[in-house]
Amino acid sequence: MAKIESAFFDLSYLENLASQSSSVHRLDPRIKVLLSAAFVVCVVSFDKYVISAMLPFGLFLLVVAGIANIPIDFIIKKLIVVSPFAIMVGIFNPLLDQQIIMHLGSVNISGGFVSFFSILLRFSLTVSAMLILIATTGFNSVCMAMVKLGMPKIFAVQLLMLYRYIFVFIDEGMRMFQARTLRSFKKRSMGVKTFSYIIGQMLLRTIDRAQRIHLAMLCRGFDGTIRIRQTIKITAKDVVFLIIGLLILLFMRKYNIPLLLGTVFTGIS
Amino acid sequence: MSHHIVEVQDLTHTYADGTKAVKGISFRIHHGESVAVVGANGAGKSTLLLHLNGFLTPQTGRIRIGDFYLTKDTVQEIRKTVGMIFQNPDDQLFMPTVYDDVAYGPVNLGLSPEQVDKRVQDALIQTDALHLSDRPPYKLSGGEKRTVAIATVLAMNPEILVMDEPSSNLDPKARRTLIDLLSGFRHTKIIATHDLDMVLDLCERTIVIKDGKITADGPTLELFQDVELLAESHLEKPFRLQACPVCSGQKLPEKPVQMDDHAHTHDHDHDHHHHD
Amino acid sequence: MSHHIVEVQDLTHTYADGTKAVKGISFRIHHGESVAVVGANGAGKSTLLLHLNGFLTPQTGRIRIGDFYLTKDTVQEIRKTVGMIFQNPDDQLFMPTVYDDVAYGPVNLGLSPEQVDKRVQDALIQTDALHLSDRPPYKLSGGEKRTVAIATVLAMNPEILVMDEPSSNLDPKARRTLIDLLSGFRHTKIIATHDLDMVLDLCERTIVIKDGKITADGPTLELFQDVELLAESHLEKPFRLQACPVCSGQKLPEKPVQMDDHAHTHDHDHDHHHHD
Amino acid sequence: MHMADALLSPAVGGTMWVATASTIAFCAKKIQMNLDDRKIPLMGVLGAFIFAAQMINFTIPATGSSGHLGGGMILAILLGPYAAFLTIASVLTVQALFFADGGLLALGCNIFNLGVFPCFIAYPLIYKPIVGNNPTPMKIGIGATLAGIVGLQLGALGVVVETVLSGISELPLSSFLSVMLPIHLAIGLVEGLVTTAVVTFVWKARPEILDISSQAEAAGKFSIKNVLAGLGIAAVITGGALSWFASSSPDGLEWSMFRVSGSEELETPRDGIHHVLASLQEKTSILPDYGFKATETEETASEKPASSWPAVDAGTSTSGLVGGGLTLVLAAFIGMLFKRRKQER
Ligand SMILES: Nc1ncnc2c1ncn2[C@@H]1O[C@H](COP(=O)(O)OP(=O)(O)OP(=O)(O)O)[C@@H](O)[C@H]1O
Ligand SMILES: Nc1ncnc2c1ncn2[C@@H]1O[C@H](COP(=O)(O)OP(=O)(O)OP(=O)(O)O)[C@@H](O)[C@H]1O
Ligand SMILES: [Mg+2]
Ligand SMILES: [Mg+2]
Repeated sequence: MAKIESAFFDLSYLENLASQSSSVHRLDPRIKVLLSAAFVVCVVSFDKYVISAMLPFGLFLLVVAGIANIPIDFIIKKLIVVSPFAIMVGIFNPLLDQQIIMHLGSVNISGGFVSFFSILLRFSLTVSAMLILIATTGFNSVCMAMVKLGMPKIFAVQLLMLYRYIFVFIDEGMRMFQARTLRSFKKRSMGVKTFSYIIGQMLLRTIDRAQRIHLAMLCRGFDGTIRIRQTIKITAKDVVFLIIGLLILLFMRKYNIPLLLGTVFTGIS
Repeated sequence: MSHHIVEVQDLTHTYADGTKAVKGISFRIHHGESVAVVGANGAGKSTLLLHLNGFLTPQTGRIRIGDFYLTKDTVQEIRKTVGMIFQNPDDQLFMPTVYDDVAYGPVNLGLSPEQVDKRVQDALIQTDALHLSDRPPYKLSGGEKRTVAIATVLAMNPEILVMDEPSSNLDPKARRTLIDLLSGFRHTKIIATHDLDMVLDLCERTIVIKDGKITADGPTLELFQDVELLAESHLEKPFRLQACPVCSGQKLPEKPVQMDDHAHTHDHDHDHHHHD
Repeated sequence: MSHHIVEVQDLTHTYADGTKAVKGISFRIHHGESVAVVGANGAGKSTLLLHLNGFLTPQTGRIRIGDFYLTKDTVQEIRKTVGMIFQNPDDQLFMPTVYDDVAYGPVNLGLSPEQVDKRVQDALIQTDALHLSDRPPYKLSGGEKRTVAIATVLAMNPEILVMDEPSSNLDPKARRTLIDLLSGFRHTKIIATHDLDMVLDLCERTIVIKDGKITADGPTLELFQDVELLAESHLEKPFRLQACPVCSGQKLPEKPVQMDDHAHTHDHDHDHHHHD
Repeated sequence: MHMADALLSPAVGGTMWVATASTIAFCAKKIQMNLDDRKIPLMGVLGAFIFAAQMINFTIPATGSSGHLGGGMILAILLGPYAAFLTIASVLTVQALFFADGGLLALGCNIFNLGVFPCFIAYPLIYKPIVGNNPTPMKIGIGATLAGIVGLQLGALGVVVETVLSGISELPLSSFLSVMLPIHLAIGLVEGLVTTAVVTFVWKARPEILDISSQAEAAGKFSIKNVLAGLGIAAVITGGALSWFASSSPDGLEWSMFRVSGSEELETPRDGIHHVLASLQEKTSILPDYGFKATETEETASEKPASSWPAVDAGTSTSGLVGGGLTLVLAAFIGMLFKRRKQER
C-alpha cells in the first residue's frame, strides 16, 4: 500500500518538477537525452577501482540540478530507497578481493573496498542522472525525443498510453486494495487466491476499458496509426550546448581532475 | 436535403453470449431535435447508441444517418457526422495533453496544421476550456474532464451529438455547467441517461426503452406524467415534478425534523434523534 | 456506554505530494444519527471518510469511534465496528461468487462455518439479494452490485455505516431501493454524496465541506434553504425543493416547457426549442 | 532482479541495448504489418494495469513472506509475443525513468532479461504447445507454471552473465549462479501459480477474451521461431550445465554469505530489501552497517601485502584523496549556493 502511494507520489512529484521552467528545462529534450546517455557511458566506463575521477561527474549533476531547481534531498532519498541490488552485489567485493591497494596512514584499504565504493558511486551518479533527466524534461518530451532519435512510433504511442493510464490504474488498484483490507483485519498480506481474484477482476475491467478507448479513438478517425504532434525544434543554442556538454563530459572522463587538483595542492606528483 | 436525419429501422442486436440486448427498435430523429433515451440498467440504451456511430453494425434492420445507410463503406463518413461522448471521460481522453487530445480528431481528418489549430482553439473556446490546453488530462477535475471530452468531439464538427450518461459523477455545479453548455448547441442531440431532471432541461422528446424494446416515444413532459409507464421502466418522475417533501406534508426522512426544532442543533447533543 | 459515538477532532490530512485535503475538521456524531457529508468535487469528503475506518491515520487531531481513540492498536477493532461502502461496487466485489464475497469478511473474523453461513444468509436476506448467491459479481447489473456490496458490509455486523456516493450510477428504481434499504437500518450512517435529494430522504443532519474545512453543520432542511452557502460549495438545492413554488420562491428552471406545446413534437422540426 | 548501471561495463550494456533496440524495432514492424488496431489501446492500458498490479503484494504460500506479480506471461497470453514484448518494455522504461529501477544503460539488459525470455521463448515454446487452442484450467496451470519458471530462470541467468561479463562485481560465476537460479526457481514457481490463477479466472469469466488472442496469434505466424527455439534450447542447456557445475563446487564463505542475502531476496523479490534499507536509512547510514562490520574484521584478519595491483602508489592515492576532498567541498559549496538562491526567490 505504501508502495502504491509512494509510486503515485513519485510520478506526480517528478511531473511537477518537470513542469518548472529553467534554462535546463527549456533545452531541447533530444539534447538532454543524448547528454544523459553520454554521461552514463562515461561513468560506467571507468575502471572498477576508480573513485576520485568520478567525483567531478557528481559536481556536474549538482550544477545541473541547481540550475534546474531540482531538490537534491529528493534525489538522495530516492537513491537510498532503490540501491539494494547494487549494494547486494557490491557488498561482496570487500570479501572477495582483499588485495591491499592503498594505505591511509596505518589503515590498509583493500581493492574490494575501493571497488565497492566505486560501485556505490557509479550507482548514485547514473541513477541521479536518470532522475534529473526526467525531472527536467518530463515523460512526454523524453518520448518525443526518443521518436526523433529513431524509436519506433508505435512504441512511443505505447509509452504515452501507458503513462496516461497509470494514474487511473493506480487509483483503481488503491481502492480495491483498500476494500480488501477493510474486510480482512489482522491478515496483513493477502493470499495468492484472493490476490488472483482481485487482479483477475482488475484485468477484466482493464480489457473492457480498452474496448471503450478503442471506440473513442475510432470515433475520432483512428485508422491504426497515431499521429503524434511534434512540437520540439532544435535551435543553434541547443547544439552549442550539446557540444559544450559533451566536451565537458569527455574532459572529465579523460582527466582525473581531483587528482590533478590534489597534485597541484599538495605538491606531490 | 435530409438534414442529418437519424433513422433506425427494426434494429436488433444479440451479443456473442446470446444476450438479446436490442430486440427490434425503430425511430426517426430530425435535424436539431434533442432526444433522451431512458430506461432501466441493462435495458439496452448503450447498445443502441453504439450502433449510431457504427461501432456495432446492425444484425438485422438498418440505420440511416443523413443521406447514408450505415454500412462498412459509409461508416468512416458517418463517424465524422456523429460525435460520441462517453460516460467516463477517462475513456475518451487518451493523449498526453488536452491540446493533443482535442487535435487528435482533426489531425486524423487530414487537416493542415493551421486548420487543426483553428479547430482546436474554436472547440476549446466554445467549451470555455482554453486555459486547460497544456494540462495533461489526468490532472483535471471530473467536471473539467467532461468539458474537454466534449471539446474533443466538437473539434470534429459533428452534426449529431450522441451522449451516454453525460451527467454521472459530476457535482451539482459541474452538472449545471454541462447542461448550460449543451443547451447552447444547435446540434441534434441524443442522450442516454438516468438523470431525468436533466432530460427535463434539455430534451423535448423522450424515448423509453425496456428490455430492448421501445415502450414509449413522445414529448418528455407527457411521458413523465405517466406514473405507470415510468414505474414499469424502472424510472421515477424527475425530482422537480415530484411533490416537494417539505410542503406536501408527505413523509420526509424517517424523522421529519421540524424547522424550529433546530436552533440548538449543532451545539452538541443529538441523542434525541434516532434512538430506537 | 458511549453508544458508538463518532468524534473527529481537529483532523488534518496532507497527501504525500503536499495536497492539503483536510484542513482541520471537527464534528461529533451520535449513535443512530444519519449524517450527510456534501461538497464540491475535491473538497475532501473521501479523504475524511477514509479516516473513519482507520485507512488513513490522523496526522494531527484525533478520532474516536465508540470507546476507542483510533490508533494502530485499535484499528482492527474499529474496522469491525465501521463498515465502509465504496462509490464503485466493482472496487469492492472481488470474489468469484456473491456468496464468497459476502462470506469473505466473516471468514476473516475467524467465525465457524455455521456462523459464517448464518451471517451471509442474514445479510443477503436483509438486502433482498438471496437469489444472487451463486452469481459471479461481474455479471450483475449496477443496482445488484450495489446491493451485494452493502450485503458484504452488513455481514460484518457493523455499528456504523460509512458510504461514499452510494447512489451514483443507479437507475431511479435501484436508487429508490437503496434509499429504502438504508432508511430501514438503525445503524449510524455517514454518507458522502452529491445526490442532495437522497440526503433529503435519508439524513436529518448535513455537514458541508469546502476546501477541506467545514463551512456548515446543521439540520439538512435549514442548510438546503441557504442558497448562498450552497452556491459557494458548488451545490444546488435538491431538485424537489427547486421546483416547489413554496420552497424555492424563485423562477422555475430556465425552460418551462408548456404541455400543449408538444402535440407535434416528433413530427419534425424543433428549431424553435433551445436555440440560444 | 533488475540489472543496474553500476554493475555494467559499457560493452555489455551497449550490446544489450543494441539487442533490445533491434527486438523493439522488429516487434514494432511485426505489429504494424498485421495490425489489429484494437491492440493499440489494449497494450497501453494493460501496461498500466501491470504497473499497478506489481505494487500489490500477496503472501507466498508456505513462507509467510510476500511477493508481487511480474506479469510478463499474462501479457504474452493476452497479447501475443510481439505486443507483449513492447508492453513489457514500456513498463520497464517507465520504471527506469521514474523509479530509478536499474538505469538508462541497464534498461537494455532489463528489457532483454524480462521481455525476450518470457515472450519469445517461454510463451511460444512452452505455454503455447501445452495449452494449444482449447484451454482447460489444467493445461493453463501446467503451461503457465512451466513457462513462468523457465522465463525467470533464463532471466536470472541473463542477470548473472551480464554482471559477470561486466566484471565490476567480484562475484564468481559459480556462486552467483548457484544462488540466483534456485531463488528464481522459487520465484518462477510462484509467478506461474499466480499467472495460472489469474488467467483461469479470466478464462472462466470471459472465455472469448482468450479466444480472441489465440486467433490473433494464429494469424501472425512465427517466422523467427526456429532461430529462437535453437537459442532458447542452447540457453537452457548452458544454464542447466552451469548451475550443475556451480552447485557441485560451492566454496564455503561465499556460499553461506550468499545464502543469507539470497534468502532475503527470496522473501520479497525487491521490497524486503527496500525495507531493510528504509530502516537503515533511519539510522542515517548510507551503507548497511553489518556489511562494514563483517568486512572490517575480515580485513584486519588478512594482512596481505599490497603487491600485484599496478599503478596505485601511496603518492597518487594521497593526491587523489586530497583532490577528491576538495571536489566534495566544492560540491557542498555549490549546493549551498543554490539553496541560498532558492530561498532568496
Ligand atoms: N459485451 C457484452 N456481452 C454480452 N452482453 C452484454 C454486453 N454488453 C452489454 N450486455 C448486456 O446487454 C444488455 C443491455 O446492455 P446495455 O449496456 O445496452 O444497457 P444500458 O441500458 O446501457 O444499461 P445501463 O443503464 O446500466 O448503462 C444487458 O443485459 C447487458 O448485460
Ligand atoms: N492519493 C492522493 N494523493 C494526492 N492528492 C490526493 C490524493 N487523493 C486525493 N487527493 C486530493 O485531495 C483533495 C481531496 O480529495 P477527495 O478525494 O477527498 O475529494 P472528494 O471531496 O471526495 O471529491 P469527489 O466529490 O470528487 O469524490 C483533492 O484535491 C484531490 O485531488
Ligand atoms: Mg449504458
Ligand atoms: Mg470522493
